[in-house]
Amino acid sequence: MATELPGFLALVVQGGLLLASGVTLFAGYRVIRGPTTPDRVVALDTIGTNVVAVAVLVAIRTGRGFFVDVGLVLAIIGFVSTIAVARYVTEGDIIE
Amino acid sequence: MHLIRAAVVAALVVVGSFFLLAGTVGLLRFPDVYNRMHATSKATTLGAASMFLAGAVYFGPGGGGLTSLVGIVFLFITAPTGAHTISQAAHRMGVPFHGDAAWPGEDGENGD
Amino acid sequence: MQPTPEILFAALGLPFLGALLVPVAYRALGERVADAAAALALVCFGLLLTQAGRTGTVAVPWIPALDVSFVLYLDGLSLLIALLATGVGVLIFTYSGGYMPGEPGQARYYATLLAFMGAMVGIALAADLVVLFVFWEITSVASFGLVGHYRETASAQRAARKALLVTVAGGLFMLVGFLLLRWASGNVLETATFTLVGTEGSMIANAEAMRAGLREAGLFTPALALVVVGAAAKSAQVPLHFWLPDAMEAPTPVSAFLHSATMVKAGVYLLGRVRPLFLPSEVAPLESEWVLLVATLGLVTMTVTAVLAVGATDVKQLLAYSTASHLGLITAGFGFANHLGAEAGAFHVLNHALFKATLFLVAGIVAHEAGTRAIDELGGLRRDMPLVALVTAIAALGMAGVPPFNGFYSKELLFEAAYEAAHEAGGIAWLFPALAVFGSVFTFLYSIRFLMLFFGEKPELLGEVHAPPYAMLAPPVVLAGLAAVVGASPQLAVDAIVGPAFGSAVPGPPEHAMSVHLPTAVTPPLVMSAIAILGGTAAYPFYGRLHVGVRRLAAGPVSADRAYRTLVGGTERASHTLLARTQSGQLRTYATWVIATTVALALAGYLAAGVVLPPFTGIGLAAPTVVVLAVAVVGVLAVGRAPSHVAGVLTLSILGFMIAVFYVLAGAPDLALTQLVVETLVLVVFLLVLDKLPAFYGDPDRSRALRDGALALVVGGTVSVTVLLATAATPGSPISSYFAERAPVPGEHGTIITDFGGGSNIVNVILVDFRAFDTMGEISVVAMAALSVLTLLAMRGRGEAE
Amino acid sequence: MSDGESTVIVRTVARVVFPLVLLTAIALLLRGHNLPGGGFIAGVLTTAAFALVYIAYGLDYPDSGLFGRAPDGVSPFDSGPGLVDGYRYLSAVGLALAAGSGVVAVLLGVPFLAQAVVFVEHLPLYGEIEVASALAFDVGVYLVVVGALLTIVAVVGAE
Repeated sequence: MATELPGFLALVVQGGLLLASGVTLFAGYRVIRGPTTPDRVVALDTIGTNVVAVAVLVAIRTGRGFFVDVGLVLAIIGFVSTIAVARYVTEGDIIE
Repeated sequence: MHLIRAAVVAALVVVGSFFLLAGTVGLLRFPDVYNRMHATSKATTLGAASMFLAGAVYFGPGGGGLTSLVGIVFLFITAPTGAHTISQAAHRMGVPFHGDAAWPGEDGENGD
Repeated sequence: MQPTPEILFAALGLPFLGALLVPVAYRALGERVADAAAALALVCFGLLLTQAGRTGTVAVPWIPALDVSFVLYLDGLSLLIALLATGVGVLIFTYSGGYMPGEPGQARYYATLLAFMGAMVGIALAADLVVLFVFWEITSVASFGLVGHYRETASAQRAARKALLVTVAGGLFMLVGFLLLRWASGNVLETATFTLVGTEGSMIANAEAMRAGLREAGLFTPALALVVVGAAAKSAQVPLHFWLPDAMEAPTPVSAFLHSATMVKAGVYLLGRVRPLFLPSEVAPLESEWVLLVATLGLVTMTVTAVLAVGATDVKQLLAYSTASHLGLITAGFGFANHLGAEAGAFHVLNHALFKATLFLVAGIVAHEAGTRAIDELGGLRRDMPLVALVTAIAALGMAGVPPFNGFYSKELLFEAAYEAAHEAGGIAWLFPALAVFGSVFTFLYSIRFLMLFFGEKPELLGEVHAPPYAMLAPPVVLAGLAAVVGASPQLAVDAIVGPAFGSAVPGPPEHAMSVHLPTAVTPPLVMSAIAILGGTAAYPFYGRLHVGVRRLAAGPVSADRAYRTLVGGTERASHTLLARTQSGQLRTYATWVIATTVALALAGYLAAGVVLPPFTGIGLAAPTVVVLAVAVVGVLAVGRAPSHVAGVLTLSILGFMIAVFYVLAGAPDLALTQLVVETLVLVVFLLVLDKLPAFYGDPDRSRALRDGALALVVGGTVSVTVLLATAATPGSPISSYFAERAPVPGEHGTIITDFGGGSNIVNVILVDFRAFDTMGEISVVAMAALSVLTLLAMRGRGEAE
Repeated sequence: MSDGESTVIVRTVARVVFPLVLLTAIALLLRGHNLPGGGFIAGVLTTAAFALVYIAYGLDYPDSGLFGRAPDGVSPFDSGPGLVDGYRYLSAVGLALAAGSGVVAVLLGVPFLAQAVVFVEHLPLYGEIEVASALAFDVGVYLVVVGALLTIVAVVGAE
């Protein structure tokens, strides 16, 4: 699979990578500023989404399928932390 | 690599990037958490899913492509649930709504 | 003839095996486990007996990387000690069967005693200094457990700590001495060695060269002194004698076994063993450091502790001081350069074990049957226990050095050795025989005092005294019988066992065979013995006054025990002060000290090594990576300003995500996966514990914040420097290429490939094959961490509930 | 919905996601020797799946909901319901398995923990598969990680 990408695709992928990592900066701003905890969680979820995108884009760029796994695992795992924080802010205790 | 396939991949990547960008703009610009959530869940489901789809097209039916499709399924199950849970939590901890929106079943009164 | 390896290893291993099995055996046999242990000791004794007369080494490699091999060496001296350990062991286990019923912790008692016996055999047979040291410390630990056997008694616990501190601290001095010896052996021998004796490349086989090498480096006296300190601590030599009387808190069989017959003999055994190393065959007495140090130490101990024994009020205390005194005698014997000294030392090892173990067992019987150990409250026991009185008479007269009992012969040899040394050197050396005679007067005094427990009037207060059970009676009878045989026919014992033992303590081949018999002519040593006995007899009517005087003297300011208490008390106070500052119960204090210490050590290491930071060559990173790292830095800075715990934890997650992205961009999917799953789990665990933390830590104190900030900066700087240095040190052929070449499956698939990893994920192959042992250790740590959490949290209330 | 309970949506999704996560974890474990994955990652992922169930349903659920038995905390060593209490044995089993795989190597006369690969050829449908002895070791790692982390999560969660 590790064939040379066509020029325009390589450009698009590189642009996507830059964008995905760049917008984390702004999502990071929301995590830091809040103002409420749900805001931070939502922003963190967005960062997670960006990481998924980065993983898939790197997989395309390198032609190595296993980078997609990183995105897959993150898609599952991000959900767990969201639910945990949600429970924490309402119950103060995540496992009863 | 076939040119059409590459073009499809590129298009999907562009679409995904657009949604990521839009979601982040919404995250920054919208007035309260419920609105922001509305924007970011689009970024998650549509943006990341486009990326996965791009991966699926790029890698074909086996290996990374299959994983990408599974990833889409996961995203579509978990992202809305996460949004649902966090909005419920926000509501129950009393985060106020912007404007005169109200929780379904409650008449414009904030919190419960 | 060479010893049989299997038999030696069996004799060494069986006691340890037995110790492991005791808890099981105790469930099945109950108190009969004493008989089983005695049988096991008897088997070991028998095994060793088959090896009598053989000399040589057997070896298996142990830590080949350090050139430490498990070498056993058998000769006369080691056979004597090993036979004593197992032989007396048989009797002690039998005796325990009568003494211990009704006592707490019997399984623990027998297991420890068996392990001790094995360790003692190990000390005797070890030819390698490291092996010797390990067994040496095992006996110290066993002694600690046995002295502190009565866990409820505070004094027993104190005594156990004291015994452990003194003997182990002495052992550490000895270890340094051993290291000096190894260092010297590296200079003068072909290869550096820990082997003390038995092989061609051993230290004793090259004693002359070793001495020269040590002297050249100026280390002869330090090495000698260090080894002697270890031996002195173990053998209760002045001024390290004070732990022994306290150790009498142990059950009496233990006192008889460890603190008179065997463990305390380890020190004098070591002196006898290294004697040929430090002592040339021809030397003037006052010119040898060995004589000056060891003989003086022995004679001073012999005299001081004999005097102290007169001041004892408790039967076992008297015997303890007397033990130290007789160990002094043995030390002094080995200390004299002439062959008579070695004869005295080797012979007295046997004699002392015979009579002192007997007396301890008698003391146990007396305490058990009469209900008291106070000397003043006892007397006239002869009527109730005639057989015990006879046994005591044989042993006590032997201890007093009265002919024709066993102790007389070895003491004669010592007098003769001291006299010869004084005669040869003249002048101040005459203090040697004078001191020996002076000490012997007191030896005679307390021996007779002990014997008088059985004679005279029976005090009114002393109730009915029962005859002891046979299990307790038989061992002292056997021992006293042996003592009587030695007394009646010393040459028999010498030919059988003492002669070869004496040979091991003499440099080079012995000049003549040892011969001992009753004196037939008036010789200087005979006169010295007569002075001691007559002087003692003359002084005995004044025993009461002497007793009071000694007690007053011992209570004075000059006391080793007092020095020990000051030292330990001071250390305790110092550590209390230090603890209050470093371990205040607040996590931040612990963290501060731990981190600061680590950083200080690391930085000091870099300074000492004089490292140079690699030059800065610019950032060679792609644009996305730079963005990611920048976001990470922003996230980290924001953590410190987070308004709540949850906000802080969530902000920290930015860093986690960014590191994961960095791994992806750098082409390390394994690491990214790990980072992500760990990140999530850490978040969950954080959320689990967050509500246990106080919401705020109060208003931040400016000075403390500054201090913490400075510390954080230093820590960050140290870590950066470490990373820079670690990544800059690129070896010529990096190990990664080694792994990369060998990890994957070779092109042509065989049926089974065992050469190397055989997987295409090199990270995983490294984890499970190349460095699988590390992974083993890591998962053990993970399991231990879980157990710690379980113990700390789930069982938190148990200590309070009980 | 009452306080302290998750919504039906969360519970339902947890039910659906849990087996999928386990499947992913096992896939990562099995292919770890040749592709990204391995015992540690799979172990942590499995723990995360269990954490999801605990968050959605509570600590007692695996016992009461699945096996239909009442949780009992009689032994002082109990850290929680029966299943939770058993996690720490999982670590022991894992350690034993990992060490055991090393001992087998010694018995075969190669160094402790050396691994081997066997190729099973001519399988119907699949062709050739590679069986690595490292898998046994990796499963040991997996069990240790799962046991230890679940013990920690359960014990801390039960507080």
